[in-house]
This record gives sequence, C-alpha cells and structure tokens, in this order.
Amino acid sequence: MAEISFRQALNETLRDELTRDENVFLMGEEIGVFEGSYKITAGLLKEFGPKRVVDTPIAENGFVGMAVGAAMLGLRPVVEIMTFNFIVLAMDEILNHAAKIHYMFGGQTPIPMVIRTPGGGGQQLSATHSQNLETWFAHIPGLHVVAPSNPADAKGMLKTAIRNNNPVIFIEHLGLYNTKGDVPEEDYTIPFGKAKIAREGTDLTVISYSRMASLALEVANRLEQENKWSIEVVDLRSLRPLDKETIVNSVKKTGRAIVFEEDWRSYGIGAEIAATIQEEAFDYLDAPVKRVANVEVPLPYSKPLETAALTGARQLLEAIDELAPRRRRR
Amino acid sequence: MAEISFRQALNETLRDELTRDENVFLMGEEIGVFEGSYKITAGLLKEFGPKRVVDTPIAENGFVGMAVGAAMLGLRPVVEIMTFNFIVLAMDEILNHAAKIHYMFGGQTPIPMVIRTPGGGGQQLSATHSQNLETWFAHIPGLHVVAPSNPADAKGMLKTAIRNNNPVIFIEHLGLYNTKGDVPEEDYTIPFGKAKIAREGTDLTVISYSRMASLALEVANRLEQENKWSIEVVDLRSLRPLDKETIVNSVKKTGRAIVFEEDWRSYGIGAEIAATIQEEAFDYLDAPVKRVANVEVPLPYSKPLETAALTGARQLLEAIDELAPRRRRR
Amino acid sequence: MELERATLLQTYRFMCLTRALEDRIRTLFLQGRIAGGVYTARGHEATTVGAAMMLRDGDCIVPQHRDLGMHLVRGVSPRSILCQWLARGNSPTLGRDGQMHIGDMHHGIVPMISMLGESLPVACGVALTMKMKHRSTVVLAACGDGATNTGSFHEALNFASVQKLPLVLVIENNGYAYSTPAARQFAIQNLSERALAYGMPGESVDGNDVLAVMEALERALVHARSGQGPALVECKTFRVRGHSESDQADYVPPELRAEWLKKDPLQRFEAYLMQEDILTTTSRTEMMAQIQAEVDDAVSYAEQSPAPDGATVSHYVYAPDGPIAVVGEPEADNPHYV
Amino acid sequence: MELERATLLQTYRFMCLTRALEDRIRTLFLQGRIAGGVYTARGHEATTVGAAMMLRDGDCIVPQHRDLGMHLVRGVSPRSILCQWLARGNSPTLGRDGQMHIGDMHHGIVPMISMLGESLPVACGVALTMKMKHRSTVVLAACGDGATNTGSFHEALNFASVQKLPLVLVIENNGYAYSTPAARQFAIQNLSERALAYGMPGESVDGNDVLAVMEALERALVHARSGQGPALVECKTFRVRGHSESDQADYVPPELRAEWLKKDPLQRFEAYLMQEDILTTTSRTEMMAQIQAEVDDAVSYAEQSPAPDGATVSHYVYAPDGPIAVVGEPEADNPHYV
Amino acid sequence: FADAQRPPSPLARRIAAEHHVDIAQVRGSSPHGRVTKDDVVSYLEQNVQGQAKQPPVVET
Ligand SMILES: Cc1ncc(C[n+]2csc(CCOP(=O)(O)OP(=O)(O)O)c2C)c(N)n1
Ligand SMILES: Cc1ncc(C[n+]2csc(CCOP(=O)(O)OP(=O)(O)O)c2C)c(N)n1
Ligand SMILES: [Mg+2]
Ligand SMILES: [Mg+2]
Ligand SMILES: [Mg+2]
Repeated sequence: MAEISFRQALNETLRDELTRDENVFLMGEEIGVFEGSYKITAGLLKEFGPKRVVDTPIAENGFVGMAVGAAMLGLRPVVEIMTFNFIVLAMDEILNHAAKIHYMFGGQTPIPMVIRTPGGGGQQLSATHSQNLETWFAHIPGLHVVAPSNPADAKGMLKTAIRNNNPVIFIEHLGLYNTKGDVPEEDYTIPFGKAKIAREGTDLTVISYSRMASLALEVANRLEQENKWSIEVVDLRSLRPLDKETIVNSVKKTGRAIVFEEDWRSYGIGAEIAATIQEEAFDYLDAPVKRVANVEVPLPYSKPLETAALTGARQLLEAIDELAPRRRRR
Repeated sequence: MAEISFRQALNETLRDELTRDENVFLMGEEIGVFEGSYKITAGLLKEFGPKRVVDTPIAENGFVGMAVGAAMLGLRPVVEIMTFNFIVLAMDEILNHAAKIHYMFGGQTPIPMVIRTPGGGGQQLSATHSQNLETWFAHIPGLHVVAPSNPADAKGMLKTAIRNNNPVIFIEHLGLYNTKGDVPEEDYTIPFGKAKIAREGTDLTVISYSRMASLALEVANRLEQENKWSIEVVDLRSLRPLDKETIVNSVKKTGRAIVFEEDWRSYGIGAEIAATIQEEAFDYLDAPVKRVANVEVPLPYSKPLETAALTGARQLLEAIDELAPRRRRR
Repeated sequence: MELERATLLQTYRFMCLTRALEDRIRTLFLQGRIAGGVYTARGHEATTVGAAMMLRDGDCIVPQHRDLGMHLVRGVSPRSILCQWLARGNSPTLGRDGQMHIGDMHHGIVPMISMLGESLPVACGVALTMKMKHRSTVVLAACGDGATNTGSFHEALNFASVQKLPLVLVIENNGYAYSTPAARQFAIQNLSERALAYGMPGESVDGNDVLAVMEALERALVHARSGQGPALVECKTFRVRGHSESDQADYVPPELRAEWLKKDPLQRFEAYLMQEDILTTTSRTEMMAQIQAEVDDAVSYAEQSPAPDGATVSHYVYAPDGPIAVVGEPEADNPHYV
Repeated sequence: MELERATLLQTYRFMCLTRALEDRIRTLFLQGRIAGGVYTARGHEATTVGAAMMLRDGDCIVPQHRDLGMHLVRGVSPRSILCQWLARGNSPTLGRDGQMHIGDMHHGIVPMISMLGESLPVACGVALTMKMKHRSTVVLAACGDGATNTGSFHEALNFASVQKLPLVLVIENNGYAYSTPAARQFAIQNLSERALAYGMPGESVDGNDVLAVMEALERALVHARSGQGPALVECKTFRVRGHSESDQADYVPPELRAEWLKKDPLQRFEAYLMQEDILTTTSRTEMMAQIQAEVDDAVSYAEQSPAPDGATVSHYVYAPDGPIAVVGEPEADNPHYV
Repeated sequence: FADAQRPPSPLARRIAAEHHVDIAQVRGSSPHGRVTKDDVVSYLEQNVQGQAKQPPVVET
C-alpha cells in the first residue's frame, strides 16, 4: 500500500498493463515524446518504444477509428483523448463502430479498446474545455462508461477496462489528478457495475461519481464531525453498467437521496438515477430525489461566472439542508 | 385547412420560408437535383436556384460548420442531414460552435440555423440507420430540440425554428413522413416549450413525442372506444425547452404517468421526464412513473429481431395495464 | 505482370458470379423479399473483383457497399451471402444486420459500416496491427468518389502515410455519389491527385479494364507490402444503374450511360479471353450454368434457413470475458482466414 | 507590388505592438493574474500581421490561437484585448471566455473556437455568405501545421473549391504542433502541396519575411476576390517559444531554435526599413515609447474594469427573438465593421 | 390535493400501513406539510404504546 496520486496510479497501471500483455498499446496526441498533456504517460515511450506508444497527428476521429481497427484484430489499444472535449470529434467511430460492431456482426469480433480522457470544470478553461458529457456515452449500449473518484479505484478500474473485451470510456477528471490516496501494490481489478458505499450513513444518501463523489465524501465527513447529519455516500464509479442494486438498497435504508453531478442537470446522469430510484424504491421514498448539478450554461471563463455556474460543496450542503429529515441525527 | 402529409407540410413550409425571407437557404446532401433522399425538398431547387438550395459533398461536419458561419453573419441556413445517423459526424460543430458561440462571445452573434433530420426505427434499416439520439441534443444548453408528431405541428414548428435566432435541432421520423393530417393554410408558428394535450383523460398520463406520440394517441383512442381507461396524452413536441408545467399539471390530475419513447431507456428522454415528475409532482403520484422504451441493443435488421427490440403499441398497452388504477373507468 | 490462365479464368468467373448474384438479389428485392436498399457493383465488377484478386493469404479487405465481388473472391460463399440478404438466423451477422454489412473475420473481411469514409481509419488500424506484428500482409480498402470528400478519408490517409502503413486504397470512382456528379463533389480531374497531399503514390486507371486494374493493384501492393507505406489507385468506372435499385437515376444523361454501357467490363474481358483462347463459347456456357446452379442453390439454402429468434435480441451486445486471439496469429481460431 | 511607406510603417508598428502586448500578457500570466494558458505569436509576427495587412474593408478573418496580431490590425483595441485576458465584465466576451477567444463581429472577426480545424468550415460559411450577397469581400482564415491534419481542413477546402468561395487560408507552419514535429504529422515537404488535392492554387513562402508574406497574400487575395475560388498560402515560420508559456519545449533541438532566432521577423523588417530610410533610430524609439504607453494604458484600463457579476451567469445562453441584420449589410448595426 | 395538506410520502404510507396506523391521524412536520417517516415514527412512539417502541426495521 502506497500513497500516490491519481495521476501516478494511472501511469503505473498503464506501465503494468503494457508489461503484462504485448497486445496492449497506447495511442494519442502528445502521449509519447511529450509524455501526455497531463503527464499520464510519463516514461512510457522510453520504456516501451514507439510501436507501443504511438503519437498521432491531430485527428481524433481518425485515431479512434484506428483503435477500432486494431481492436478488431485483437490488439488492446488504450487511446488518450487529450481532453474530454475533443472526444466529440470522434463520436461516430465510438457510436457506430466501437459500440455496435460486436452486436451488428453477430459476435464476429469483440472490440477490446479503452478511451481514457480527462474532463470536468473548475480550472477556468472555459466552455469548450470544461465539459461533462458522460450522459452521451452512458446512453449507448455496447459501451462501458466508468468514472473513478480516487487513485485506488482508478488503478483497479483501468485494469478492468484494459482487460475487458468491449470498448470502455474511462473518464478522468482534471481536478483529481493530484489527489492522493492509498493504492494497494498488488495486481487487482474492480468489476464494472459495482458502486461503492464510500461512507455509510442513515439520514440521506448522496449518489455521485468522479470528482463530485470525492467532494461528497468530504462534505459528509464534515457533517459527521459537526454532528449534523449522517450521510451515506454512494460512489457509482461505473455509469454503464449502473449498479441499481446498491443505489436502491441505500435509498431503502435512508429514504432520501440527492444526486450530485457536475454535468448539466437536464437529461444528465442524475435524471437516470432519480428515475431509477422512483421506479425501484418508490415506497421507500420519504421525499423526492433531488439533483444538484451545474447551471445550464456553457461553462464560463472568468472566476465569478465559473463559480456561479459550477456546482460544488456549497450547493450540496444547501440541498442536504433542505432534504435531510427535520430531526437531529441520533 | 387541407389534409396533407407530414412530408408535404415540411415541403410547403420550406417553400413558404424561402419565399418570405431571402436570407433563408437550404443546404445538404442530395437536396437539390435529387430533391432529397426523402423528397422533402421537392421542387425547391427549380424554384429557388442553386444559391438558395445548396447541394453539398459528403461532409457532414463540414457543411454544418458552414451553416454556423453563414448564420453568424445573419443568414438563416436550414440544413438537412440525410438521416439522423449522420448527425453524429457533426457533433463538434453543433456542440462547440452552434450551441456555444452566442454565450461564449457575450452575445456578439446569434446563430439562427436549423438542422432538420429524419430518424427513428421500424423500417428494417438496422443499427446505424435507425437511431434516436435526441437525448444527446436535449442535454445541451444553447440548442432548441423539437420533434413534432403530426403535419400541423411540423409546419408551425418548422416556421418557428427558421425564425428563431438560435440553433434548432428539428427531428423528423421516417415513419411519419406519409402520415396525413389537417394543416391550416395560413401562416402560423408554434412556440417552443409548449407541450400539447393531444387528448384529455383522467386515469393516467402518457407522455411522448414524435412517432410514439402519434402511436400513444391511437392507443388511447382505442382504449376509450373499448371503454377501458381514460388516458391523457401529452405530446411534448419540444424536448428543449421542456414544458414541465403541462407535464406536471397532467400528472397532478391523473396521479400516474408513463413515458413512451423510442430511444434507449437508460439515460434517455424518459429519465428526465420521470425525474422531473417525481421532483415536481411527488405528492400527487399514486405510483412510480413508468418508462416504455426500446430494448437496449443497436437496432437489428431482421424483422423478428427488430420487432423484439422496438417499443410500440403492445408495450404501451402492457404498461398501461400494469399501471392504470384497478377500477373500471367511469 | 504475367497472370496465369487459371487466374484469369477465375477472375472472369468471379466477375460473372458477382453479376449473377446481384441480379438475383435485385429480383428478390423487387419481389419484396428483401427490405431496405440494394446497391450493386453493376459496371464496377472489374474494379472490385480485379482488386481483390491480387491479394494473398493473410491480407485483409475493408470493403464498401459495392464490393460483393471482393467478398466472393476472399471466400465468402454465395450461401452465406444470400442468408445475409434474406436476414436468416444463420447469416454471418446472425440476422442482426443485412445486405452488404457482412464482414467475415475468418476471411479477413472487416465488417462494413455505412458511414462513408469512416472505415478508412479502421483500415489503418488493421494495417497498424500488421505492422506491429511484423507481417508482410496488407490491407485493401475501398471507397467511392463520394467518400473521398469526408474528413476521415483525409485523417486516415495522412496517418497511413506518416506511419508507413501497409494499406492500399482503391477509389471506385463511378462518376456519381448518389445523384451528385463528380464536378459538384471536387474540383480536380483525377482523384489520384489526392495522394499528393499525403506524399504517397497514386495512379488512375481504367476501372472497366480488369487487367489494368490488376496491374495497378500489383504495383500498389508491392509498394505497400515492402514497408514503403500506403498507395492509392483510382479506378475510373461508372455506376450504370441507379444509386440503389429504388433510384431511376434520371439525373444521369442517357448518352453518358449509353457510352459506359458499351464499355461493360464483363464483355470486354470476355472478348479478351476468347481472343486469347482462354475461354471458348462452350466453356463459357458451362461456367454460366455452374454459376446459375450456385446461385439457385444459395437462394434455396437461404430460404430454407430459419429466421432469427426474437428472444435472442439481447445477445451479443457485449463480448464475453476471456482471452482473445489476435486475428492472423497461429493460435487464433480462424482456420479459414485466407 | 508597391507598398506605401505608411503601410510599411504601420505593418512594422503592428508587429511591434503584437510582441509588446504578448510580452505583457506573458508577464501577467507569470504573475498569476491570468488563468489557463498563454499561446503567443512570438516569431510568427510577420505572418499573422502581414497577412491581415492585405485585407480591405468588409473582409473577415477567422483567426487561430496565435493571431493576436490579426485582431490588432483589424481594429480591436489593446484595451479590449487586455480586458479579455483579465476576464473583465466589459471584455468583448463579457467575461464568458478568455484569452484569444475574442472575436469581434463589428470588425468582421469570427470568434475563435479551440477545436483545431473546426473553424475552417465556419470560414467557408462566411465566404458563402459573401458570395450569396454578391460582395467582393473575402475571408482570411488561419491555421497551424497541426490543424491541416484534421478532417475539417479537408472538408472545408474541398467545399470551398467546389463552390469557388472567396477564401484565403494562411497556414502558419511553425514546425510543431505542440511537441509533434512536422515529420510525425505529415509525409510531405510543403503544406502548400495540399492545395493540389482540391484543385486550388497554393504556395509556400518564408513566413518570417513580412514582405514575402504580403506579396503572396496579395496574389491569393486577388485570386479569391475575383471569383476564381479559394487559395492557400503556407508561411514557413517557427515557434520560438514553447507551445504555451507553461511549456519548456525541451523537445526542440536547441540548434534549430537558435537558427530561427537569428531570423527574427521584427529584426529583419526593421533592418529593411532602416536601410530604405523608412524608419530611423529616432522614429523607432518614439514608436516604441508610444507602444509601451498604449500597452500600459491597456493594462491599467483593464485592471480598473470590474469583474463580471456572477448573478448574470445565465444571460446570453439564447439569443433573443427579433430581426437580425446581416453583418456587412448597410442596415446592420456594425458601424465599425472595417 | 390542496398544497396546504399534502399527502404522506410513499415511505410514510408504507410504514403506517405496516403498523396499522391511520395515517390521517398523523400530522406533517416538514415545511411543506408532507407527512414523512419521522412523523409516523414519532406518532408511533407517542401513541401506540407497546406496539412499536423501535422504529420499524426497514428491509434492505
Ligand atoms: C457519412 C455519410 N453520409 C451520407 C451517407 C448516405 N450515402 C450513402 S451512399 C452515398 C453516396 C456514396 O457515393 P460514393 O462514395 O461515390 O459511392 P458509390 O455509391 O457511388 O459507389 C451517400 C451520400 C452515408 N452513407 N454516410
Ligand atoms: C481538435 C483538437 N485536438 C487537440 C487540440 C489540442 N491542441 C491545442 S493546440 C495544439 C497544437 C496545434 O498545432 P498547430 O496547428 O501546428 O498550431 P500551433 O500551436 O503550432 O500554432 C493541440 C494539439 C485542439 N485544440 N483541438
Ligand atoms: Mg432558427
Ligand atoms: Mg460514386
Ligand atoms: Mg504548429
């Protein structure tokens, strides 16, 4: 067990997997010589050479399509899209090729590939560089979509992603790269579709993922210390498949739920969670499920505007305050 | 008032608008000489010439981007994407340009453009030609997203779309093009964000849009005739902005709701509707909101598989049967 | 280039089989037994068959919608093809897709996706794999004149050239993309000029002359196989039918079509083979009878095959866990991979 | 081409102003007063300024991230630019975007979106509008060597050529896209060769020689303005700093950088102007003092300007209803549109 | 329902039913007047001596 950053966990995991399986290779802009815009691939070109760490021209749809082709033959490409924002250029290869080919062609060929990409806001990178479009991907059958919130999960889930025989969208968050956490040193995988009870509680469930899950945990811990409410935090980790069971069981216990998400509220991730809860735990709901999400604007650049648009701890606290049961916790 | 098809309503509306405003022009693949893959632009090249009806090479992202450029200068391009499936190639120009430029640049320039495109399944066109990705668009601030279910709405909403100063995604449905309906002859517009109570009822609300709304209406009428249940049908017409008020008021009246949608259920349109209803009409709900949607597979080609995957009247009837109150209607 | 008599005869046979199969598919479509659209290689046969004939074991193809002929050459049986068109449960796609969306990973045929141009990056990925695995195999990708205008065409060819991938692209320039004539698609005369933008060799040939096609392909394949990178061959041909069998193609000037009909690739090749005494009237009649029998057999086989079971609709959305053998490697379960 | 002395001096002044402003922006960034990244035209000034100098009233520009100079030439004030970089409520984007994402529809400057290559189709749309409105204006679009590898580059130029749009594209080839050198981006020597794929004229010039840039631009603009369609000019220059001010650019061989530093476009042009007696040591000193004063003024103006009000965050997501005047038409509310 | 007197939450209804409590007797304490689990539980604690000392164990 070592305390390492999210960045380092990703880097080490990539190194592990490149070492373990000669069919794994990396592809993306600036990942080789430059070692990645966010240095996730540091040292890997030197160690594995240019056949295993392929620098590409600026052509997102092109190199995602290349990954599909390589995956069809049985290689395991791990693509880095410099930031989540540029994945939008590759939607066709993801939707119509990566996600569908196994089904459309009657199982002729699996597409074992991973697209890793960092998204999220809060860095004053403005509207085209601060996006959270996970709902686009989570909607698509044939894809797995995951978004870990801490270094240990990042390691286990990236291993699962690379070893999985289907296309995986692996969403990172710029704001998490420097986050540290204990990461077991041995080889381990974390199955997709298993949410984690990041923290148990009895008054209310906060359901989240990625950076907001780590924020939710902080907020819950603070409320515990302040002797206010006992908040249960469900860290989804995987958006498709979605672990309905863990969500529903938690809400059955607490009777109240908040979805805390960094994306736009309308037609966002929280919509599916709230819809699922009311479907499967209706008789256990003591109040409507709340969604705490970003203001629906392209994320602005200047700090006062960005702060006004982004959701965060304050918004979550307000929602908890409104939703939590009126009694003091035991 | 004349009884015309959905196709004819679109064609006449385009002609009207091209005549009314010299800044309106059409652009797309095969829309000129060939008069459109689905003949929506029949006669228009002859009437308005090649400057107003621009045939393009196969380059969806390219010509959507061109429309953005023309709209920035104040023209009103109406783009046809041959089918909804190819819109995926143009996501960047839609998301990062059309939808964001007005906001990002502090209102410097509106983007008055329309993208019309037919989608939907049921024609045995298989997985890459039978898609319903409306939720991708409905999620994006800066866009309007509409999906009329009948010729009269198609006319009024296409006029609104063309005259609106923002980018509009106008979703048609292959299965509706031959549908006939009464269409007023005068010039009229239908505001976005206003759902229509297509049919009043007291037992249960079915919320839908596009072809499924017309199917819901048929089903509701049949149940009325069979003296079974009194179903209220809310035809959303516009997905963004969403008319929450009409939805919520209907559910307040009936206490029960089904969302009937042709897309994939997870993270689909129904998720937002169900989440909204439980948020805003929680205390009026007599049962959880149900979603009736497609099976989550890339839509298959062969009839038995396609039928098994697509939602339809049978699935809606089953859901009504499960959800409707246990008494007979008055 | 010296081609053996047997190769020439086989080439001719595949061209004839392609036409006979497509004619039958067209009939089935007109009889309402096929849903969707029928796109044929009528007039293109020299290009699609000729190009595929030059491949070797282990090579892959990335075909487009008028490349039924390539599938035949690479070993897909008429029975499989008819099962596909008639959407049977035992079709290559198990009824999940139809028409030309066949694919056959056992024969190195990458499944065709409709989005034009988008299969070219995929072809590069296949070629990259061959390069990584140090094989001397190549990828033959095909696209139409229309598809050369897509962004993916550009991204793929540029990439292939930078990475020196073993890729040969055949552009089947048939004068039209749907109803759009060449002149409204691009402002150049020869699509092989596009190769200049990537620093790769390109040439344009008469796509209705199967020998010319085969020779040009040979040059391109030698280049690609030798590790020098991709090559492009434009085959100039003509779509003598409509875009699909539902299209009357009134927009095509009748003189133009008439002119091309005179250049029919089958007739031309037949005349050559007869002149060279490779084919005789008798052997031709015999071959045609065999082909008809093969087509008849394929149709009745397909008709007797069961439709897929709707209850299986959710199978195959996700691939199961477990090790994957790399296609083309000895341990791969692909014995028929030519 | 005979350029007036005043034009030459103005060109020089804009080049110096660009450098001075960027130097100040860099300082502000290093002081932590600017968030995000700073991308400069250091070493490119001849290209960006020279190209824009050749435009006329009514022309539009579609700039990229190293085109601050173009903004200045087209009339955006240093005050506006500093308000933008310091994210003030009165910036051209009202604080909603920052850095080079300025735009100025009143000056015919199409706002810059980050996605490389994606602004080229937009530029075509602007050019199409000019053509539809029978104007004799043109669009000047800029992109880097890296952006020429995107699908949108291809779709846009192909389209522009088919439609004979009044578009001139300046490729600012500075040898690198981020850390990726030309050789790993494309397999050709001159990016002007890409013009061949579209049937449009293209030439490559020394991008550090402002007179060469201006002359090449003049040829391209004459072509585009005359209705013959688009033209492409590759300006070969060099990014003497890192990709952004956070990048040390260790991957650039020091000799290569040293060599290009010797070719500094400002020094070269200055030497020429002195030699021709257009500039003297005195007039240069005076000009520099003015420029410094202008930059100082811009900074203090911006610093005194208020930050945007968070409460307005939801304003401007949708444009209001009402008639829209076409930019460039007499009735349009754009008096400053040059 | 008039907004002033909202119905109990589904959870409150369910708990009341499980304990044979007439939910109409329970007063809502939340700001919007909705009867919630807490209200039913305190009602049980106050009024149903001996029947439900503990809050009901919710099955999960
Ligand atoms: C990206 C994309 N846009 C539009 C279409 C619709 N479409 C199908 S075939 C076709 C024309 C293709 O022309 P070409 O590439 O020349 O091939 P041909 O049919 O002539 O063989 C079009 C536009 C498509 N399949 N993909
Ligand atoms: C589509 C896209 N992919 C990736 C990026 C990230 N990115 C920003 S600048 C840059 C390099 C650009 O190189 P070039 O076009 O040569 O311009 P230069 O910076 O050299 O002037 C990259 C890859 C982007 N902005 N857009
Ligand atoms: Mg509009
Ligand atoms: Mg063609
Ligand atoms: Mg560059």
